[in-house]
Amino acid sequence: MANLAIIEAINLALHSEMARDPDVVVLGEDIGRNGGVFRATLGLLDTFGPERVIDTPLAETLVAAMSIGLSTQGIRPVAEVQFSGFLYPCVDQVVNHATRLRNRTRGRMSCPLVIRSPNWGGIHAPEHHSEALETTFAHMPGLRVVCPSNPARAYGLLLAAIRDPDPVIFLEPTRCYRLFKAPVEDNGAALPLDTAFVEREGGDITLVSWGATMHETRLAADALAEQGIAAEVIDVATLKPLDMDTILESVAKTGRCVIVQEAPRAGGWASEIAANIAEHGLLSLFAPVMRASGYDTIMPLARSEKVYIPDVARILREVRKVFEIAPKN
Amino acid sequence: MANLAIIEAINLALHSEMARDPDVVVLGEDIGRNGGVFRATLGLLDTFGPERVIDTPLAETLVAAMSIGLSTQGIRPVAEVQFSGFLYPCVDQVVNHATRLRNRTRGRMSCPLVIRSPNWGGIHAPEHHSEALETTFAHMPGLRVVCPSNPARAYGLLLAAIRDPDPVIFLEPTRCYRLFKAPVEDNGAALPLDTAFVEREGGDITLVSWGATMHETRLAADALAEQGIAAEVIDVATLKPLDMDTILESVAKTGRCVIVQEAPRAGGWASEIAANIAEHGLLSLFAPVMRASGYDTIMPLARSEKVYIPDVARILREVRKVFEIAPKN
Amino acid sequence: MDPTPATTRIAQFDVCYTQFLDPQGRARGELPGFAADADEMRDMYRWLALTRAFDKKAVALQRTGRLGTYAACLGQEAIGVAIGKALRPEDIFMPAYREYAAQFLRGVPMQNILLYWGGDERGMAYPEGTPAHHDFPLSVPIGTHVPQAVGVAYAVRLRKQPRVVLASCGDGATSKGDFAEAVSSAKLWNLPLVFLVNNNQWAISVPRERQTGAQTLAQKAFAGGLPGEQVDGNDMIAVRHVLERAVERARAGGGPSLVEAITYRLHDHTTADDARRYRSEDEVKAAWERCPIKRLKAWLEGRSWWTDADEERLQAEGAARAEAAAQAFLTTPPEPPQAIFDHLYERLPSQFEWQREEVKSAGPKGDC
Amino acid sequence: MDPTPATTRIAQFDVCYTQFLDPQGRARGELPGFAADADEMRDMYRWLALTRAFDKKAVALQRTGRLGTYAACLGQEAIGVAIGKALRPEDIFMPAYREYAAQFLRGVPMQNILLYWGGDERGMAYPEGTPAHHDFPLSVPIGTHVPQAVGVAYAVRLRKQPRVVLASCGDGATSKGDFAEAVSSAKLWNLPLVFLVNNNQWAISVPRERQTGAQTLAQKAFAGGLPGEQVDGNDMIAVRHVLERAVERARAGGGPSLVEAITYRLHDHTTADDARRYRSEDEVKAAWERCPIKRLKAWLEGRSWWTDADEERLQAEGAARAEAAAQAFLTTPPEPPQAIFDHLYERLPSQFEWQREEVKSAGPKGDC
Ligand SMILES: Cc1ncc(C[n+]2csc(CCOP(=O)(O)OP(=O)(O)O)c2C)c(N)n1
Ligand SMILES: Cc1ncc(C[n+]2csc(CCOP(=O)(O)OP(=O)(O)O)c2C)c(N)n1
Ligand SMILES: [Mg+2]
Ligand SMILES: [Mg+2]
Repeated sequence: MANLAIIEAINLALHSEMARDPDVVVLGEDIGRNGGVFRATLGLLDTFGPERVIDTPLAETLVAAMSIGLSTQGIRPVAEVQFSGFLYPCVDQVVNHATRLRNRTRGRMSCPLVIRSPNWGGIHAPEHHSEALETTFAHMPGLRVVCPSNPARAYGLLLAAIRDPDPVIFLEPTRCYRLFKAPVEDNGAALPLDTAFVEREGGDITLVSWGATMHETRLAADALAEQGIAAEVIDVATLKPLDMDTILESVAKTGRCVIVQEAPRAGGWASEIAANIAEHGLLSLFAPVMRASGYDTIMPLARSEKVYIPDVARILREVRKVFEIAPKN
Repeated sequence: MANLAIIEAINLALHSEMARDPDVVVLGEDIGRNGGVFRATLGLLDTFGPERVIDTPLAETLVAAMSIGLSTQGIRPVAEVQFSGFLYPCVDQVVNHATRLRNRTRGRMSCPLVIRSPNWGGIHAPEHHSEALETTFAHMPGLRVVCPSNPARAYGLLLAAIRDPDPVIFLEPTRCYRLFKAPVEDNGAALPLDTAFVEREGGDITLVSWGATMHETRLAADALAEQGIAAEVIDVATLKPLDMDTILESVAKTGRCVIVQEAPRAGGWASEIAANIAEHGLLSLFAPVMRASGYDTIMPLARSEKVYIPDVARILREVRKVFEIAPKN
Repeated sequence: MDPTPATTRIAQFDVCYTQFLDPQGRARGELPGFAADADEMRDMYRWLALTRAFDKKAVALQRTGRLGTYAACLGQEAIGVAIGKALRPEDIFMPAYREYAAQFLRGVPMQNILLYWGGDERGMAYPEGTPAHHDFPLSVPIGTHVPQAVGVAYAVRLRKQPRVVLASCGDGATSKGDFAEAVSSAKLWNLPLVFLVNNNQWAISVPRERQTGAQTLAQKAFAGGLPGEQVDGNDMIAVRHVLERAVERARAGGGPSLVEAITYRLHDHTTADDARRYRSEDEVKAAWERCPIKRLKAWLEGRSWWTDADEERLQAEGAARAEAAAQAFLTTPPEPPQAIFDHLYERLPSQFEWQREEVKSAGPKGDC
Repeated sequence: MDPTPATTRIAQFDVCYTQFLDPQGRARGELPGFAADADEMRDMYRWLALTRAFDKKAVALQRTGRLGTYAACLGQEAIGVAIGKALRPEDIFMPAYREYAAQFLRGVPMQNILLYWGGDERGMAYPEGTPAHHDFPLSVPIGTHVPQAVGVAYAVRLRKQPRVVLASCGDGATSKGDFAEAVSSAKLWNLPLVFLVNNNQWAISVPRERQTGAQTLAQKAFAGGLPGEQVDGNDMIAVRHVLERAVERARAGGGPSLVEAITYRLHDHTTADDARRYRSEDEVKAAWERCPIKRLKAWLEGRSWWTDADEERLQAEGAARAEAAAQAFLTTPPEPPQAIFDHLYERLPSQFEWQREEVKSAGPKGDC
């Protein structure tokens, strides 16, 4: 069992699944000789050759559309879009075709494709390289949206995404790519694509997040533990379909909830979770559901990106509000 | 004061504003000689000529991009996209440019543009002609998203959208275009772009909606009135920025809330509203906030569209759930 | 460009136009081989006529409130027949929405097309055992299916299959970036792919010359280094010949190409449109003179390969088939309401089960 | 295509290539008028050298952790200078991100470019009173600004202004649908618009020949019926001449056109890239032989218009200016944190006030 960073776990999953299933191909800009700008596809070209490792022209609509075309023929395309800010030209193809080909042909055709992309900010990257796209996709019917937050989940969820018979958007936490290493077993075992992970148990408050902000959420839970507050930490992991059962179970226990997301607040996925708690968990709540969120403004350039991204202090501020209304007894 | 249908009010607003402001131009597919497929731009070509009434090629990315280019030069473009399902190719231009040009140039440039499009289903139109795009746009920072639901608001909000110094997405209720007529004064007066409208006052429950489903919401309120339940009906009208004050004020009074939307449930704007109520109005709630919503499935073709679209029965079902938990006393 | 001694020509591109039959059905020179086969030529004529009979029926159903919006193919039938004839069963056809004739030839039952425009997704569940079963459904978002063809053809090439992919689209579609991205890239992998532009001169109310500054649509091929040519799409012999040549070149490893077939939309854009708002009756009248059916009939008659009795039989067959399709469509019971969830995913995630249940218990709401 | 008697050629398109100076700086024939003006030619050389000095400084700042990711223009300076010289102050320039020389000529202070790549939006607030003040900022989402140029040029035409719009983009950008939609439509309104393709042979790791099947990028013009031509983008005289001609044709009502300038990206794609992973040292070495600066210098020296003393002075000026820009950049205090709300809308809607307040009271968090 190797100790791997998230980016290495993704690379391992790609190697492993391409070796296992000859129908898997990868495609995207600079993913061949260059191994992807983050090296997620490193070594694939040498191992699997240019027919299965396709350097595409600079055209994201084409990348999405090719993936659709390939997937209809029983190929399992795994497309990389270099940064999620460049996923927008894929949106039309994804929502008007990939998500609905099965439905509109009444099962005759389908699109088992994966589009991977680094998502969220925090690496001092240039403009448009730090966007948060998860909600835009998670609102689309017929899609699965997956956001891994640690190496083992990156590996297991990516395998699951590739094997899934329907289209999957796979958004990876750019700033955590090499942040830490953790054991990953290359056992070819997929993780479930509809299950949230309770990372840490605790009875005082439920902290919910996904993707990159899981890191800040874990740190916040550490800080709370020092204050004697036991936070239950949930990694949503798969935004769509959303595993509300796990979240509601936790809120039933804690009565308090803060949701952490990096995307702009208005219409973010935190709102979806909060709305579901408001509907199904209202009676177990001791206090309002708070959102520690990105702001409703443009993701700033590098110099101010930390102003935008929810940090531990911002999470703790929302937690404090909750305990002010509903103190721990 | 003429009695106008919504589509006529939109046409009137365009005539009126183009006459008032020589910098206003309209553009889009089939909006010239043909007057738009719904006739929103009828007569504009004859009155204002082909330089200000621009039939574009069949290219929605271009339509959005041209609007951006025009707007940077002090022109006030009002683009029409034929059906909102064809807005997806505009998304990249809107989010990566229109919404942020002001910010990224620190105020040196800006994009005072409007993109209009018929939205939502219910007219037995072909595939991809019945989509609900409001949430996709409302999640984007820097944008205004406006959804009129009656002729006077269509007129006044469109004037406001055109005059607004920032980009506006204006989504019109296709199935209500000619559903009813109401008085519209052609007085050139804009309505505020950040204010929800309390259409009907009532103390028992707050019904919140926007756009096409305002129609079903009004009918539901009528039905409730017959049962002796006084519903307060709020037309959100401008989704972004969202006027939560008006909604929270109402919920503070009624303690009950059902939000009606046609878009898919998961991640729809109803969730944003519910999340805000869960945060700021929790203590005034007698019952969970319910959402009478479109389903998390592909908008069906014409034969089954009524299965998808929330109807009065579905709204009343959610209202019933609320009163079951918190009976009227 | 003022040529200077410092300026050299480095590349040159031609657009050619092919027509075998003039509008009166007279051969302008030697004809391709298949034209010597009387049965084959009659079969093509038969499909033209059956398609027109279907088209007429569909419009009639719409006009009487029994069909949704319908996009007629009146006057454009030869392009569909040419596609149907040029492709082999194993090839993959990716239509826009006016190539019904090709779909019929590939096994799509006429009632499927009616079901589709009648608002029933089952219209696109083309039957197993027909070539159409692996073809794509109609594509309404203009041009968006064209870049998908690059992926489909890539898969074919990856698997070393002797198949060709043909994607058709309208003149309006060539303005879309989707179309351009496909054309620009297809030659990179020498794909077995033919782009067919069905240039019917109109994109709803926008005439061809207001669609792009390009003098021809064929020359859009050059943006990807492909050969591009024009053909008279109302000349059944020419359009079949040129398409067949493009398809067989692709199959033989000669790479992708683009064919612009010149035709004319004799009908309104769809039944929801009124073309009199934006084009002259004279233009339409003149276009009727170039009708592909009339033209092939005149040629067949000139060779004494077609009689009035043949025509009568064919008209009767067309009417009967269209009527049978209409009946099959009209008597198809609607799907149960919960069917709107049954093909969303391969298996509906449990999270959405309650929605399916709610719809099921609310019962039928469909109409149409 | 096998021509038959039924096939006629209906259109033909040429791509020409222009070069005045060979890589050794020798004139290949008669030169354009401006080349007789020694001061002008020295000024162009000066801007080439200043830009290179800036570029070097920017890379050095990044390498020492004082600048974010930077996209160098090493070896491509002549294209930027040509744009700067070809445009008039009132014209509108819409850059990609490697045309710094043009921006400098149009009044963008060097420190603005550093501020931008240093992660500060104020870098794109080009100063009032300069031509750059009405130019567009750098555009990172590849090719997306190109169709915007159609709208900008439309506005110019609507207002009957004698202005030209020039949009530049890279070879990779020509694969984007955005680019194609712009090219396809520009001639419809006979816009005063020049598309400049800065073909530096690479789009990160993807070489030009893997970008599209098109033999040249100039021929992408034909998809919109525009003239398209190639020019040696490392030949200062040629690229200025060809661009100037295209710009003045557009100004005179001659319509839009496309110029493909052939150059080479001597640097890594950006400072975050390592080009040795995907291209050979030999290729880069050979490209250095075609360097535009060396070439113009040789030509100037051949005419005795440039001395070693001139060169020394210029190098000193370049180093001093770059250093001054670096200092100005490094000493620019960060914006207050709440500035992230101050240009979101013209007036921040009250709904977002609390977010601005929260940020303000949390205090500075910036770094970089
Ligand atoms: C992306 C997109 N934009 C707009 C429309 C609305 N629309 C339907 S058909 C059509 C014109 C299509 O013209 P063309 O490609 O020439 O095909 P034709 O209908 O003439 O066969 C338009 C604008 C659409 N279906 N898809
Ligand atoms: C739409 C989009 N996709 C991907 C990227 C990532 N990216 C940045 S530069 C680049 C290559 C650009 O190549 P080219 O257009 O030739 O310009 P050059 O960098 O060579 O000047 C890519 C793929 C991007 N910025 N925008
Ligand atoms: Mg057409
Ligand atoms: Mg390049």
